[in-house]
Amino acid sequence: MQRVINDPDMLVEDMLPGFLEANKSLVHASSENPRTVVSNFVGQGAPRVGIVSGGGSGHWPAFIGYCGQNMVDAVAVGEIFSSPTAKAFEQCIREADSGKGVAVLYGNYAGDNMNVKMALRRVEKEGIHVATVVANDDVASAPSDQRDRRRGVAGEVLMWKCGGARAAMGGSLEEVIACAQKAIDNTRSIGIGLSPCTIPSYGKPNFSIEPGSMEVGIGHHGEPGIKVEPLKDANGMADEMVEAVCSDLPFGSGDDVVVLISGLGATPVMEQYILSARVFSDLKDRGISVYKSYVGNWFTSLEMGGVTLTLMKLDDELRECVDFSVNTPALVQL
Amino acid sequence: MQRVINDPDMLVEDMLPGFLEANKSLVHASSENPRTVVSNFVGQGAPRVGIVSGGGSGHWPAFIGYCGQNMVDAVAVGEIFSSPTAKAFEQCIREADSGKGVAVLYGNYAGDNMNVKMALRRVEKEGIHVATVVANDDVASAPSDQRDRRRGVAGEVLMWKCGGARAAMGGSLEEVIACAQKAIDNTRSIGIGLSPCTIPSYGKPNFSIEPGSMEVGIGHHGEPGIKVEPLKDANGMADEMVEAVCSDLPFGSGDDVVVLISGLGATPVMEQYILSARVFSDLKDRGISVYKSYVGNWFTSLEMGGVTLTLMKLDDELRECVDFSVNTPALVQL
Amino acid sequence: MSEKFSNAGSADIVLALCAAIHESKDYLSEVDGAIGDGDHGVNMNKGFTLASQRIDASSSFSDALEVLADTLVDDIGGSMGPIYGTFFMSLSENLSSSDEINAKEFGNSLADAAQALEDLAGARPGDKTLVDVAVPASEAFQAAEQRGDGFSSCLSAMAEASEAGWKSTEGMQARLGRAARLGERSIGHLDAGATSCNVILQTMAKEISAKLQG
Amino acid sequence: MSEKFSNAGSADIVLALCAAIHESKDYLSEVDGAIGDGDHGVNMNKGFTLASQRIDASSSFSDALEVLADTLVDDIGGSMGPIYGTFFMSLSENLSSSDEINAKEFGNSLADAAQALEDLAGARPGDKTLVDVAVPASEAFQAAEQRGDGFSSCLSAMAEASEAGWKSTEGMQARLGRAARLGERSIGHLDAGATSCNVILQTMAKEISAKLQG
Ligand SMILES: Nc1ncnc2c1ncn2[C@@H]1O[C@H](COP(=O)(O)OP(=O)(O)O)[C@@H](O)[C@H]1O
Ligand SMILES: Nc1ncnc2c1ncn2[C@@H]1O[C@H](COP(=O)(O)OP(=O)(O)O)[C@@H](O)[C@H]1O
Ligand SMILES: [Mg+2]
Ligand SMILES: [Mg+2]
Ligand SMILES: [Mg+2]
Ligand SMILES: [Mg+2]
Repeated sequence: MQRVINDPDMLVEDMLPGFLEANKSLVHASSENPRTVVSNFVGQGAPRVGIVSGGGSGHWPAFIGYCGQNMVDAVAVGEIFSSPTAKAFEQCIREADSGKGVAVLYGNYAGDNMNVKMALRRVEKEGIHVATVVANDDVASAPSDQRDRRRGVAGEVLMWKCGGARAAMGGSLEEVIACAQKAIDNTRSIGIGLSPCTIPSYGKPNFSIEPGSMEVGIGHHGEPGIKVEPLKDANGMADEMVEAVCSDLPFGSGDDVVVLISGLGATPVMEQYILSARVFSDLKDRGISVYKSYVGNWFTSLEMGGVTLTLMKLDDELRECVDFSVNTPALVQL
Repeated sequence: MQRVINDPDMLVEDMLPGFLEANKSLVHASSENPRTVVSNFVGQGAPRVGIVSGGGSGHWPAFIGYCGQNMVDAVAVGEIFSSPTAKAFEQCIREADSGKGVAVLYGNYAGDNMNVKMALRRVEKEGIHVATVVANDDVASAPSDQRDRRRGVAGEVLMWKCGGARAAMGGSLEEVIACAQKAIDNTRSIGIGLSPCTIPSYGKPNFSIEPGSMEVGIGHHGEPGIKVEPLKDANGMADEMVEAVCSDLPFGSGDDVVVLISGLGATPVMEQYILSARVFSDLKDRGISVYKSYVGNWFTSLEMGGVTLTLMKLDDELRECVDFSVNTPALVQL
Repeated sequence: MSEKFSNAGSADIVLALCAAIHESKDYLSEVDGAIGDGDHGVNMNKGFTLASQRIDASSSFSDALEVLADTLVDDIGGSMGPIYGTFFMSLSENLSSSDEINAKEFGNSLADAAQALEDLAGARPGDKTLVDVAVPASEAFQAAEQRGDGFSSCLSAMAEASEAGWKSTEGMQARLGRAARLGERSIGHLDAGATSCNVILQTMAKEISAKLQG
Repeated sequence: MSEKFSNAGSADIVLALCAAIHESKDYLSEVDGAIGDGDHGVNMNKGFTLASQRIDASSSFSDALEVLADTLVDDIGGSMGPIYGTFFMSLSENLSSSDEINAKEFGNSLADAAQALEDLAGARPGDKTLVDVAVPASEAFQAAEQRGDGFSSCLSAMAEASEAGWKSTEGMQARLGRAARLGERSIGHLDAGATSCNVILQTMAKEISAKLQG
């Protein structure tokens, strides 16, 4: 892969100044830690619960692209596919706190779990109220009776959307946490991988997918999926993904859902719309109505080929949160 | 390349239903022509000048992604990399017309020129007032004394943004056309290609770029550029692109510009931010201030690797247009 | 050997054009791939196949040409939709009032069609486009007709000039279309549109000759 | 042969760990590449190289360990930052009050550090992680010490157990970390974290032995 980079070991250092300058009306870096990106809207208006997230880089627009008004207030930025430091998370929590406490909403990965845990230990000594929600929406990463082992994937976007909205509506820390937890509990995702990605500093693909095959259930760092199958057409992929997601939590007839379809990096958005067309018709066949949908590159894995499907079942609170306006580098919603 | 498609000859047919369903709050297909996508905002509020565009598919989010409130009112949808039919343009013009005339703002390609010409001939018989602006922002496609031969590339996005805003402000057809023309006259772009793309129905890349080299000035269907050079790092690419664009129209010290950086499809947004960082510092060195910037996949070429740089020089009118709110599938601005 | 053929019932000529394009699909894309974007075969085949499904096999030559022209303009787009659409529309309009078509009528119609094509596309001979086939072919037909050759020889002259025009594009530097951007690098490759135009004119010559033969 | 070494001035042991990780960078990434994401060498090298630049070569063993631990936690992140950071921080805290470090103190500190690591990571022996090196190595050291072996033999016992623990990961099925997702497919490959942990403990054994000899 031919890239637009300078030093392969300095991607994050080289990328952040461009990101910050291009989005300076929305975000800035903490003066205490260059790996802490903070929303310019923090501290504006009435105090509210702060929303913090963070994770490895290479997943654009996750995580920094969702930092802004009514979504995530501060983001800890890690190396490519590697958890941010405890120090970055700590600083995020400090920056996001306006006295009403901070909700750390992140994905279930060993590194993130440990770094958040260390950060919490330190900031709690400073008297900041913190609680966490750990996203685990990837149905392929563990059986349904071991949900605590499941990874967080693109469903995190909906968790942030709902948690951020609930905070903006003036919810208490308990209410925000309950809402974000409900959002992720009502959310299931699955990915299909079509081609690998390469961490530039490593220089070769860290897994391979044979041309003519696809990996169902792939994780967004290339974690192996549940099965490798002969490549299907878009309709076949859609059918398989809808079945995997719907059979995990009984999304059923009469339900209202949000659909989030994301490319993993290399798959053009046009192809994602081809997939979407069948997903929508499959859901209709199941009597499930699509309240809102997001199709595009919402959570990627460098230049990995493939797609993910995420469904979130709505109730009145989540519907209100999904509809809430946001203004971030990656997602603007009126 | 492993793809998410059904029939390689039916990409556009298969993609449109997904696009329309996912964005049904913003757009719909004309009941007269499935290849005419129409903004739901047409006909709301006071009559205004209609904005029409169109072009080949494969450039997501161009062209349909910019159809919506205060930007493009109707889009003619072509096959992959192939101009829409005259009939689709005709229907766009009819749909976009609310009695104040229609501005057709499109890119300088033989097919588009001919199909728009044929469409105009027919709708003018129906008494609709139509005028056109032909984008030609690609500095690499012809020398500066032959601007009428230059292609339109990512600068078209800014032309639509400004034309759409001027129409929304209540401008007459003459004013809208003048504003869109000024926007594109003040805009220059250049692309660098790193890897080819494949039209699925053809099945093999229609050009090649040797690994280790890059093609400066490539067009967004892979039209060859002005030179093939050894691959540079991101800083080297930025320097070369800024020089090419700035030396074509004297963007100079004291100017305010909009920067639009787009990936061509396969280049991750993270890498585009690495490029951006240097573009911003190069412009600063030239005394040029960046009033606003857009970095992301704004005008792609299937899964081509590479990036484009577009600068638009601002005056008061264009600044107001750039700041105007829009709500489209691809670009939402408050 | 007849010197004219009946317009009525000659839709089969147009259906033969459609079939010829269908058979050349891959070759046309391959030629386009060398210096264009590799879709010429796909574009042409889509239009001509759709038209072949719409053409009533028992209809007239000029009516079938009109269906082909409408299909190209209304349903194909690209550059080829308007260009070939205009070409066939012009042919159709010129011939629609004739019951029997003779060499003179055919030659005049062909010249008009080539002119309409040149006007719309803004292409001139030497630009390395299908004009480098259409224009010399139509001129050769008229020249033969004016020196008194029979319809069939006129068609042979047309076919020969078409072939020569097609081959001549190999040495040209493209001045229009996507290939123009290649500059000198476009030399040494045939032009795709010229290739399809030659396929069309060769087939037309063969089919009409067969009708004249009876 | 001494039975203790001076804490003061022994930062060179920690600098040697940094150098050893630097030299193993590519190998560590290669091992991680087989069943992980291929970045273990890069991650480790970044942290240890940064620490080596911050460590005052004339400082004490425990102070140098603290600098290393802080660097890993504060500047590296990933899983390795908190895991190795906690490990070295625990070692440093236990040893910081000692002027001279003997086998008993070292063994106790090592056991505490291995325990802290287990607690944070939630990993147990058999999960195919660096715990499969750290825990048996620390146990072997303490066992040797308890049966009255000299410091140097304790270190040899530790190094041997470290090597054996490392090799044992090849036959294990990963239950934690990225490789866990591979299930049975993870068997037959060494674990990356175990590999770096073995590099660290081998170097530590060698460097301390040299001090005891000197
Ligand atoms: N302006 C023009 N006038 C006449 N013919 C043209 C022009 N531009 C392109 N062509 C013809 O079109 C051919 C390519 O057609 P095709 O591949 O179907 O369309 P596209 O170039 O849009 O992919 C060229 O080989 C050339 O003969
Ligand atoms: N939960 C865990 N507890 C202990 N060690 C772990 C855990 N998860 C992963 N590891 C160790 O981390 C190593 C991989 O480290 P590294 O490649 O640097 O991080 P990452 O997995 O984030 O890319 C594994 O080989 C394993 O030894
Ligand atoms: Mg990693
Ligand atoms: Mg084309
Ligand atoms: Mg072509
Ligand atoms: Mg790793």
